[in-house]
Amino acid sequence: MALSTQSTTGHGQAAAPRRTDRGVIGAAAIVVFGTAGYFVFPDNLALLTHIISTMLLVLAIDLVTGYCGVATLGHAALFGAGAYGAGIAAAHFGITEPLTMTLVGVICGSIAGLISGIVVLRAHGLAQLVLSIAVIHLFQEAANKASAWTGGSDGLSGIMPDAVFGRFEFDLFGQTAYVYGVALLLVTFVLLRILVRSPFGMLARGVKEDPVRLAAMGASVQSVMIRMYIISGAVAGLGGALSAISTQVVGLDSLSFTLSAETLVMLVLGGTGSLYGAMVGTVVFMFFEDTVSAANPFHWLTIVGALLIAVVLFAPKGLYGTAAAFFERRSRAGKGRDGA
Amino acid sequence: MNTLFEVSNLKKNFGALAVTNNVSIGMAAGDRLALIGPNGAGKTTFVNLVTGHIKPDSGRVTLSGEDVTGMRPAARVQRGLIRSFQVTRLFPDMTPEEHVALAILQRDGKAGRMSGHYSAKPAVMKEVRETLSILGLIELSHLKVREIAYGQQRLLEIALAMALKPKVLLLDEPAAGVPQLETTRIERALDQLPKDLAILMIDHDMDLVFRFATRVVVLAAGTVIFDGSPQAVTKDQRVREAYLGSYANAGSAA
Amino acid sequence: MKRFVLAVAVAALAAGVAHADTIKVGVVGPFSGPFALQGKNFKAGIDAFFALNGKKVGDHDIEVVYRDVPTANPAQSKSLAQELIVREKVQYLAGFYFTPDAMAATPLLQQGNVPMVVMNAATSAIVTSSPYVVRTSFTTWQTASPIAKVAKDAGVAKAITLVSDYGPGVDAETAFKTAFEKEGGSVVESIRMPLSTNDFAPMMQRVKDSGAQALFVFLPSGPPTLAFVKAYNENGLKAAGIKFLATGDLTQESDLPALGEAGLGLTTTFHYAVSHDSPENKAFVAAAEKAIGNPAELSFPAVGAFDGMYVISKMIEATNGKQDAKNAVEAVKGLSWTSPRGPVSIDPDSRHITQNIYLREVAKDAGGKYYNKEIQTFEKQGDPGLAALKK
Amino acid sequence: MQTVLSIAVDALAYGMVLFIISIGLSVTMGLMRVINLAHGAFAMIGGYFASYAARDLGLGYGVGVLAAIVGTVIIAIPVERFLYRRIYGQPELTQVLMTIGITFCVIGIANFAFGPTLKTIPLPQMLQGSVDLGFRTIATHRLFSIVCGLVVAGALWFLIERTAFGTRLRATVDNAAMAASLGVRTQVVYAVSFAVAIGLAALGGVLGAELLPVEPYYALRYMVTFLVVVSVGGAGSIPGALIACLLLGAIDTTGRYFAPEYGEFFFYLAVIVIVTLFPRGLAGRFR
Repeated sequence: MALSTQSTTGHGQAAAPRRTDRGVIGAAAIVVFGTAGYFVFPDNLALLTHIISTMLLVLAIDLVTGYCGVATLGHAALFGAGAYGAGIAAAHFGITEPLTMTLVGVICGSIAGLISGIVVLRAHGLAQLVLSIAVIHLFQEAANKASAWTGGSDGLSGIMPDAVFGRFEFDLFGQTAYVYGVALLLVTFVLLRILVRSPFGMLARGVKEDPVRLAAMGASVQSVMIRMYIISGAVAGLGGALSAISTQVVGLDSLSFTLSAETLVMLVLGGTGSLYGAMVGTVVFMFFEDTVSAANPFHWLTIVGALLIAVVLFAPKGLYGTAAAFFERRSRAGKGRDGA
Repeated sequence: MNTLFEVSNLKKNFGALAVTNNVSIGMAAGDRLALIGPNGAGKTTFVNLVTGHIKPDSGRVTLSGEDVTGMRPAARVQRGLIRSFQVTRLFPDMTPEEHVALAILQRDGKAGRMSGHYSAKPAVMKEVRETLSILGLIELSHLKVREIAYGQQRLLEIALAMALKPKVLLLDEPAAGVPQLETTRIERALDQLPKDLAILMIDHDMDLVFRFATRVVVLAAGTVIFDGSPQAVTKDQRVREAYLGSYANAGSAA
Repeated sequence: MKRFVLAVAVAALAAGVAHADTIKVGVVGPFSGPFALQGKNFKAGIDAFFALNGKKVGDHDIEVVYRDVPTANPAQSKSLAQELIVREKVQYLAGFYFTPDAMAATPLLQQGNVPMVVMNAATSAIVTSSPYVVRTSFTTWQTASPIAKVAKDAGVAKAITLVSDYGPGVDAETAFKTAFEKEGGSVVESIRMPLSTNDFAPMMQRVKDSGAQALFVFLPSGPPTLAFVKAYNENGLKAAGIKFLATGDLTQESDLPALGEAGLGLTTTFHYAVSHDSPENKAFVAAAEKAIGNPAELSFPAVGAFDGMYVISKMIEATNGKQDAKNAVEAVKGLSWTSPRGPVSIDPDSRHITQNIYLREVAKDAGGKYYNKEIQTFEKQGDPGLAALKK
Repeated sequence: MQTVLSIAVDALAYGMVLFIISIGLSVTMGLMRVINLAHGAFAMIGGYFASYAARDLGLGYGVGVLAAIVGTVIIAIPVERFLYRRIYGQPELTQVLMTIGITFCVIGIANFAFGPTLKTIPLPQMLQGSVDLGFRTIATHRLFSIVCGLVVAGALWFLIERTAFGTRLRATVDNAAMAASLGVRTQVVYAVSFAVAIGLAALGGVLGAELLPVEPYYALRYMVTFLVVVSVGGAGSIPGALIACLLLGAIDTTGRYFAPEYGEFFFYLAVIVIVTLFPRGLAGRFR
């Protein structure tokens, strides 16, 4: 008995740092790819920034869908709330300091997260999906009606953010916006990485895998999900704020069912339940879409559809999920041989 | 006798069928009670009513003098009313270590923390290892639950219940599906639980029941028909009728 | 410091392009999705221009780079416009079917030293958002105001408006109301319908109950048009003699075959009909039909694009291929020419197109083809929307 | 009073169109447990077939309807065999990804093959024009839709509740493994149900075309409406779907009459209330 305890101690110690390493690798990857993007595509920073703000929304969906098992086709509500929050702060209240605008976006996103969480969490499965659809339509219609504040379907313009730290201006070449976006993504990734490994992250996974068991441990399933929805709202709101700051305009599409559905597709494409899956899915989908639609703006939809079908057929756990499972199997097989 | 846990006049109908009919059971600290009865007697329904997974039509459940009848299951758990499930309910993609750690953190009110990893907390890790060792699961600490045998999953259910430090523990057929060799582990684990803990166990394994229980309650057709010592139960005429009768009925139906 | 670097960069960019013999024009429009037909018309108009005038202006080749924004999406539009300017190094931005998409890109123009030629987006305010915007399409105010006069002349005193509840719809409602009240009529009710409306029967009931003699309607092109016109006929409004008034968006040529008999007799005012009788238009239609493939798909965005390319070619001529947005725009102020739609000119103050607006009626020609038959001309119409905006 | 009656008629007509066009989806989602976002795509394919047969070939409305159903089912057979069979029993999100992919492809192909314009299906003489109900007129084809809706509901109910096939289908839905062990060829049951669902989609696409005209983007444009109807009714329940369509039709129509500018709010608030009160739908079997 003593022996086995000892060996496990070793195991535990070995396992914990290994997981941390993966987090460090992720953060390092963001820095490397972020820097590479800056130098390899210096003329394409607007698209890259657009990808980053969408990626934040996809990460937000992953928090509730991948970690808590909530089915949602209405998550753009949180993103749009952040975008309009930051945009309205700048256009109507003269809050043009970018960090403050970002903060406003995060707060508005969290509030929208709380509201849509309260509605969406009242049902499961298909009914939940439909509730989320109703929520996004109500949000969009509300924004359309409040055109004095939001600009309605013409979009909210007149957002003129100041220079970051008074030095770096948001200009045509989009360098500032891009670097700002990468920085926000990095910070978010690190925080989320800590979150999903934390006890609360375990609770969330518990909600997804068996809510009855979790309740029998004394945890309140509803409270875990609501808290996760608020956090998810903060992340999505951050993405929205980044979008508002970098493009200096907010449209009703940021509160649309289309955006919700498209970002859910990106998440599933990459693989749910992993921060990497969310990021990989976004990058692959958006790059693919951009390339294909630039090559053939008239018929790219067919090719994107074929990609989605191919992923279901050949990578059912999503691109990242399937790759991760493959390497895990290989490394296990390798270990098995070592043991024998 | 100082009553720790009391169920009084609990009733539940599913349509016209009374599955739990006026059941009253009280337990004191240190009680080792076995709840037995033929199939369909309403034993699992009784557990579900007590833990709040099903709402009773009438009746009361009190714990340490506090009425918990209207509370959500989680609130009862926080007050020390813990159960295990007849059919294993675990998180298939988590490891046994994570299961037990989560239970410990939840018990200590630290599961809501949004930073830090349990493996960095020596006290938690120590308890995790002790609990898993008692049930012989230590070698499996880092496998996903979906990858371990059903019998071992049953043991993990017990480990979770232990980790939650219950005042009252309801075990719904803890040995069902566990190989004979492993049942001794369960018994050993139960022996190591604090003596002042009240345990109610449902099981069909009469040997296990007799080794474990100091008191036996027999449920038939939703009604308590016997409440007494293990020695007395085998001699009770109504109990014999209930069991034989149910088998006789089952026979004629088939 | 940063500004200086930027200025140098832009200057370098401009200098670099001046020597290049290929001038790029970036066209943003809906080339897929529910409005793909309109984007296809952009392309047909541009191709028709090249077919008739060649791809060269002086020594300079023109190259068009298309970018797809399927539905109104200002953020996407802006990042694509940015990409066109920075990466593709386009000298001109053009296209823009939706107002928000155009509005989103206007802040880039000054810094990028790029003029924008709006080929469709019809909200008056766009031209005010940057001095580098020129528009060759129309505004909702411009096309909606004359129909009010038509109504009044036909003896309508009470009208009801039904518009889709979004920017252009609200624009059309205000334009019609303003013009109609100026004529001395009264709008008894103004109904705004959700964009997702499929079944218009309940609204028809509202129209009947309102006691109006005519209805003015504005909808986004496509399926709602068909459902609306059918509801108008089937619910007995046509039979009851309630006049149908709309801008030409509703009877665009590509929707006419689908409307069929139901569309016959609908009267609309608009800046362009494919059937317009002039040699310029015959040449344009022949080229554009060839470009689009299926002649039935040709409609008004094509003429906006065609004239847009004409304006761009004049800008290139004036600047001799140098990237100089200010002078390019300056050069086309007051420019007048004969477009396929009739005589037009660019108003030097607003940089919006002054043009004839026609009253048309849907008719059927000898070959059984439905078309918009021009029956009245309102000459040299400016944009009343801008005047309303200034108030 | 007249107004109330009039709205009621409109609501009934609209509700029945919704029913015809969504009931196929209710079958796939409730009985086969596939979240089939490509339902609208199949309805659209049906519409194109009918339009081609009836308008371009001039074969008449009846032939058009038949061509739509047969043609769409023929197209659907390989799609079921090679794509849908891979997602039966898979997680919902996988099904969403696959069926959205199929929808995108169908839209792209339709756009390429038929162009982006609206396609109509000419009605026969007897369905054109309006009928005078005394207090108002109503389009004849709307009455026809109401009748068709009732016939479809009755026929489906009969098929599922009263025939041997229905018994096998219900057994398969309740427990596929058990049904298989009792000798039900579940693969065949699934394939036939899928064909029925697709046939219904095509029929709905044709009959609903007066209200929801056929064009490439059809497949996505009405997806949300179909999903909402099915979930409010309860996937897999024919009476549920019928009640849901009538109820939603009534809410939508009334809202649009009295306060069109808030029509969207009414509709979705009602959906939230209904779904919260009846999470399994008004008469659901889903899980």
